[in-house]
Amino acid sequence: MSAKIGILSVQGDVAENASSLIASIADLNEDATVHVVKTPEEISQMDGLVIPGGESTTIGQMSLVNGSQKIIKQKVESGMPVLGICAGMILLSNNASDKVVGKTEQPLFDFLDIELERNSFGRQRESFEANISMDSIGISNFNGVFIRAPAISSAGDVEVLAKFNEKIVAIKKGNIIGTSFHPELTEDLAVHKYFVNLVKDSKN
Amino acid sequence: MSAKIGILSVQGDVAENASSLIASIADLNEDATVHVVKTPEEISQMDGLVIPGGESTTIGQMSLVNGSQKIIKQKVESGMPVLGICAGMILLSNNASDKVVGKTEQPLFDFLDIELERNSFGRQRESFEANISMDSIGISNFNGVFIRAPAISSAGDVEVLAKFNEKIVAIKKGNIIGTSFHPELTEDLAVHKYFVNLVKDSKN
Amino acid sequence: MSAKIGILSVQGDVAENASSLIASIADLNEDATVHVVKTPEEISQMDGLVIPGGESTTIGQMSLVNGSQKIIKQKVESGMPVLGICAGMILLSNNASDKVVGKTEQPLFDFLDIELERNSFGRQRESFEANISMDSIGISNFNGVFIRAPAISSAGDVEVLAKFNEKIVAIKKGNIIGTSFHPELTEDLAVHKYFVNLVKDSKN
Amino acid sequence: ISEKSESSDVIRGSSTLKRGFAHMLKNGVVMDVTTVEQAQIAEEAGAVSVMVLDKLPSDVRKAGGVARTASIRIIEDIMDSVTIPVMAKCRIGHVNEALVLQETDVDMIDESEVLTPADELRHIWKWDLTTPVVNGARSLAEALRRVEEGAAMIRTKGEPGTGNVAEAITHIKKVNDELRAIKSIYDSGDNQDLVRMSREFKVSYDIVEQTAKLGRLPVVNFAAGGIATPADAAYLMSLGCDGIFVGSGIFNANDAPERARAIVLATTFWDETDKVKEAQKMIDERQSMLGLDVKTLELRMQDRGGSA
Amino acid sequence: ISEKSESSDVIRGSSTLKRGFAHMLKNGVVMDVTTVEQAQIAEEAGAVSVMVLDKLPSDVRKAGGVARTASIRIIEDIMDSVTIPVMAKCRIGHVNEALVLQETDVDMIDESEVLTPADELRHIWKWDLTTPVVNGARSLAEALRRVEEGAAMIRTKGEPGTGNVAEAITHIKKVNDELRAIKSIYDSGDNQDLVRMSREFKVSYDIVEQTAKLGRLPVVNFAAGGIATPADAAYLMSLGCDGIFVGSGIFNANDAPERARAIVLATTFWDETDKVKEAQKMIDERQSMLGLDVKTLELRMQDRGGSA
Amino acid sequence: ISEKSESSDVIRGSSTLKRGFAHMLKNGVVMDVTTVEQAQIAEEAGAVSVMVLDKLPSDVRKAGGVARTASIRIIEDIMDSVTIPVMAKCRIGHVNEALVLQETDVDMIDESEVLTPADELRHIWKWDLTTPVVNGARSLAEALRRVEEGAAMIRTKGEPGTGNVAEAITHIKKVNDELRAIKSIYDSGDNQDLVRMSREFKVSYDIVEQTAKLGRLPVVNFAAGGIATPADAAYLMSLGCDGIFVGSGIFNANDAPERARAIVLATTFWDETDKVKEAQKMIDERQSMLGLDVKTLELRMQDRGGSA
Repeated sequence: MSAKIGILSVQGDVAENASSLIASIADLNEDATVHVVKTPEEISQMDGLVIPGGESTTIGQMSLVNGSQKIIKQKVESGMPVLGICAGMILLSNNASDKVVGKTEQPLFDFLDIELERNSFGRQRESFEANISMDSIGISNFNGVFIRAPAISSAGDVEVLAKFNEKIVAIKKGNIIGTSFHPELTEDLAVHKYFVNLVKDSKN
Repeated sequence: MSAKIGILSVQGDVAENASSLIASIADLNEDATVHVVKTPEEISQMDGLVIPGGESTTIGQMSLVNGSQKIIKQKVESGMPVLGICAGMILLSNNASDKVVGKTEQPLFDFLDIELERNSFGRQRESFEANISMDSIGISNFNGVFIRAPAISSAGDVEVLAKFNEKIVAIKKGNIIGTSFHPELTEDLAVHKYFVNLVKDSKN
Repeated sequence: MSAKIGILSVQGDVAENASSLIASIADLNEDATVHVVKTPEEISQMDGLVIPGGESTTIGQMSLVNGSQKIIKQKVESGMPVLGICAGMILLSNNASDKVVGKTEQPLFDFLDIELERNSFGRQRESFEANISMDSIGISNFNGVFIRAPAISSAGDVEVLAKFNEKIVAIKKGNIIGTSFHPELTEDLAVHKYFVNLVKDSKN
Repeated sequence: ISEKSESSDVIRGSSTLKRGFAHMLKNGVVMDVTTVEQAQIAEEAGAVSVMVLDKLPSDVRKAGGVARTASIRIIEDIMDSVTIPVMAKCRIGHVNEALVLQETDVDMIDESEVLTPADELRHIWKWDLTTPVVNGARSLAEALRRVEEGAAMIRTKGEPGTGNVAEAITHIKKVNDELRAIKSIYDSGDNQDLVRMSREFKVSYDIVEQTAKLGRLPVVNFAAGGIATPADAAYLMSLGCDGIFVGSGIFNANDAPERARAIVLATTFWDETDKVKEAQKMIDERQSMLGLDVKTLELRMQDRGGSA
Repeated sequence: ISEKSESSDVIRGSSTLKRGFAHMLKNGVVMDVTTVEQAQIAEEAGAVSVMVLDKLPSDVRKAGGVARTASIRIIEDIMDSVTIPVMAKCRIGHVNEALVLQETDVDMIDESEVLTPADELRHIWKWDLTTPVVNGARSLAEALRRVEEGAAMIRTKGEPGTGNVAEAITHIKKVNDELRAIKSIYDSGDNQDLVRMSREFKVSYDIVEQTAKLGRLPVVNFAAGGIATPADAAYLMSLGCDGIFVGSGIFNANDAPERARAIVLATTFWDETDKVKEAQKMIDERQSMLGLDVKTLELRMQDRGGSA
Repeated sequence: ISEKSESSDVIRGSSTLKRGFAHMLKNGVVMDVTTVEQAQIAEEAGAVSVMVLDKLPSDVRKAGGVARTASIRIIEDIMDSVTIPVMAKCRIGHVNEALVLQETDVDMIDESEVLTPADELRHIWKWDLTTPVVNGARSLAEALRRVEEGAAMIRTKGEPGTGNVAEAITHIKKVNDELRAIKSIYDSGDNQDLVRMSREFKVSYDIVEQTAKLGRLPVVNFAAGGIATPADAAYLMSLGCDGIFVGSGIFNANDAPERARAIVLATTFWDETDKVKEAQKMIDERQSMLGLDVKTLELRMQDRGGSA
């Protein structure tokens, strides 16, 4: 019975994730389908969820407005694996501050008690591509795309997956993964394959 | 001596009723004529009357203005059969309230002491067609056309002819019939045939 | 191993036959493919052949020119079933004459020694549709489309499948079938189904 | 969509339901209103429905600029304060304004030339809507084009906001003449001409054939534009209109309540001239809005969308 | 009309029979002839049908004055001397000439722009005829209009009597482009645009919808006008024409029999270029008719009846 | 450029990064602001970014004279007071204003027709910039020309500062029609036509081929110009826009905060009409800015730079 993997499509770049997941499933030759979800009802039938890159403030508010925030909380507490990309990761954390603006009180999901700093690599101009490695999950020299990326300055009890310039840029806690780079903007499918398997395992 | 059946033509869809009645009489091969009536004098010579669908408020006022209200009361008290369709039924009741607007004090004929709720199926958008049955008068799965239909919430001493979703939508009290659907907008002539016979019977 | 049924596409209405055959195969849920053939090489790989309606004079000459006449003769002598429609039937016969013009000396395949008369029902104005039956092969009231149809005036040793107005309009000799009407211009697929089975049987 | 029943299904938004609704308005008066009070005045006056705008047409004419759909809130206040059906206008070709109105549960949408058009080349494809839609027409050609797109009701365009009934009379007579023309061609069985007419109208051949057979428009047809006195109303009814739209003729006059009442009476009892006279007597000529002579207008609203 | 049968009836002149006849001509060549000898030459060359005139188009062009149907006597002689179907032309809109021809028993009538038109506003209503009719078209719009009037077959107009194939190529590509346009609109399910196109074509909405669904013309479509060499024929077939009409291209050349033969070959084997080359070799360029450059024509036959 | 790392290098300003940034704005609303307060209002309303000007477009229209980039200080104040990306406009063809803005660290530069152009014949060659740039387009031709110069994002031009959405609708439909045209040509594998189209657009053959293969613009495409109500926004989203630019439609209305909020909602939930209705309800028609009818404009901003 095929697994359903969803992408939260309130705001942000949904299509790129969809094509990456479809390409991964095709590579792994798995039995899964990809769905673009926005309303609570659609979310409640997913076995896995990807929160895409975008504006975390906007995603927070809109998901609050149409009540998909509650659903996501329950599903995650009930063990659904979730992948948070950049804005996604911010939403999964429990407090966020901006390098220039200071404290922000935007609505958060606060699963990870990490302290992260938004735009920590500076603004769009300092966005960059670099190779990083996440050996603990068997991925070496992955081409990381950092766009206005946040960085985790101090992490509570989470497993650090990757660092760049002594800044934590990828973490894992249970079936929650968080990256501050954009795996959906490269040809390399490693992270998505790993996530697909994760969904498989947690399903059975 | 042929029966005269009238249609009150102050306001509303008169022509559709006329063509339905004519078609019924032709089917039953009865000896009756159909008249479009508006002034008191014309009404006073009818053996039967149909009050068509339309705006009950307008029909009430205009029939009050030209004095055809009094005539209708006498004739009905004197046993003339009458068929009230939607707006017609509202006029025959003794009190009407709107689902949103609450109590309305529009001029009524108040024959039936039923409590009915206008637009109870909602507004035009919720208008619908559905099959209903009125077994007590031998009509099964009649295609009912409900347009901004009222519904009777509680009925005094009247005979309930049909229900839809536990809402009374057709009643009979003596030679008074009331429907909240529009039999003149379908091909099926059952209700009109029944009314023609009713007029025949009450004539002799 | 699927059967290949071909349609000679030198001239005439090829597409109508193609869609009729495809529809038949789909109905019979058989394993066969349909091909449009013109050159000798293509014809030599067919298990069955349909010669469509058109101008027999033209078809004769063109198939002579590109050498597909020889191939067809061999294949038919080697037992390949063939269906000749109107012009097709004329080509399969060994002599033809016209109602007004008299004797014609056009190139023929002359398999059937029947004597047939072209345009025997008159010109286009007398073309007609009528019901015919071919009980000997289990087809009753087939809608026949006769267009400038020829008729067989006298038949040698062939099996007569159908008559209309005492004129022979359909015959069968071994795995050769000839009709002077157009089965591909109606919805009814009976004749084509029969031919598909015929091809199936002759293959194994 | 919640229903418990024995065993069969319900149908919504069929053309029977949409045209059916229009049949309920026959012989009635629909009035332009901008506030709740005006809406209640209209109801007491006996209107069968009200049309919500944020400015009356003659004020639209004065203000210039871009005119859009009315505010949703106002529409809802009015819906909560009268029992008669409520209509609203949307810009020509603006699909989403129509969807929004449909979402607001108005009983009918008017794709109207009074507002600034969003797309003059394409009218809304109305078969996709559940709520019925009414369109304006200056001739049978325009009327049939709108019906082909799914219009449930038709009205003459007239020249809104001028208080001069001349254009409306011209349009309704043009419609009647063309009806008569195709009917007579149809009866003479001359197909060559019938197909030529359908090309002149730029509509398909069938709908011309039916209309010719019916001898009237396949949908309800009201009069609108420049109606200012009961006599105007009665006259239009006698020309075969199924009802009346009154724009700025009422609430721009200074004796609005009586004028509203009078026009309703004149519409209802149009064929009883003593009552029309009584109605006529209720108004005072010096109170009626000062009109505009159409020969000298700058903005001819009736041309909008005319080429589609 | 005499028939004996068991118990059911026969149907004549249905559109199946009329269009069916056209299907029989597919992938064939139809030739213009003025005498019996020319007709027999055409038959031997492998033509699927002949068209009778009293002057070839290029001679019509030279003579000027008024051009009418051919003499009845000549048509009958040709019918008694060939086995292939025989066609004849009549003036646009001249119903009586059509009835006279139907009276004469020809297999197909060509309502043609080569003759002096009798009525440029109304084409013949062809549903009333038993004999099938073929019409010319310069665009999809014209084609669908003729089909709506009952045409059983369509051909490009090109510019007759000039021996210049450029116009024909222009017309067939225009038809294809418009076919492609409405098909893609239909696939995107955008009804607003589809109905806009049907108004541009001045035909009814349904026939545009079907044509879009089919993806091709609902009737057989040949190429005509200015075809003079086998290469012309092969090229037009590759552009999706179902067959070829050849006018003065053959019998105004000096090597008529071979030219007729070569064009038939090129039409049949259009997708085998070596055979087209062989066919091309059978003609001699210096024998072909001297053409006319369309930019400098006085009489543009293709405009006749174009506004209907 | 300071970096310590193990062993390989980092790349900046690649087109992946520039277009990537634009992808992050999809399904969002970008708002014109002139002060810090307005910027914060925009952020709370849920805008994904703000565009800094020193006068709103409709005021630019009134003032006349020469309009230049906004003051740098103001831009920085805004950058220090919101977390969402910040954009700014520069004059067409004025390279240094772009460099200055890049130096100011804005997240995106808008080479805009709202300001007085410095050079109408040459747009900035944007490949040399690290900061992404967005350009306006009225047709696919203009869009592809800007992409060829290195634009990372595209928007319709509409007619800024008029509060009339008609032009924007016209432009986006034109883009879609042309996309559809070249896609269908590409599928039919007809290279001759494809190369003809690339000449009409005045761009190279490859980029037309890719675009045709993709079936959409190779970069993100927003709607802009004259958007004033949620319904406008929702309608444009349904026409296939990736997002919305709102100019003077918000802060020239008198109920700015709610209007901002409403438009964000309508953009996010454009395909849920009940929510669009809710959004529509939050605005009051009498508060919206008084528009201008485009038929009578003097200064048509959309023509600037149009010939390049």
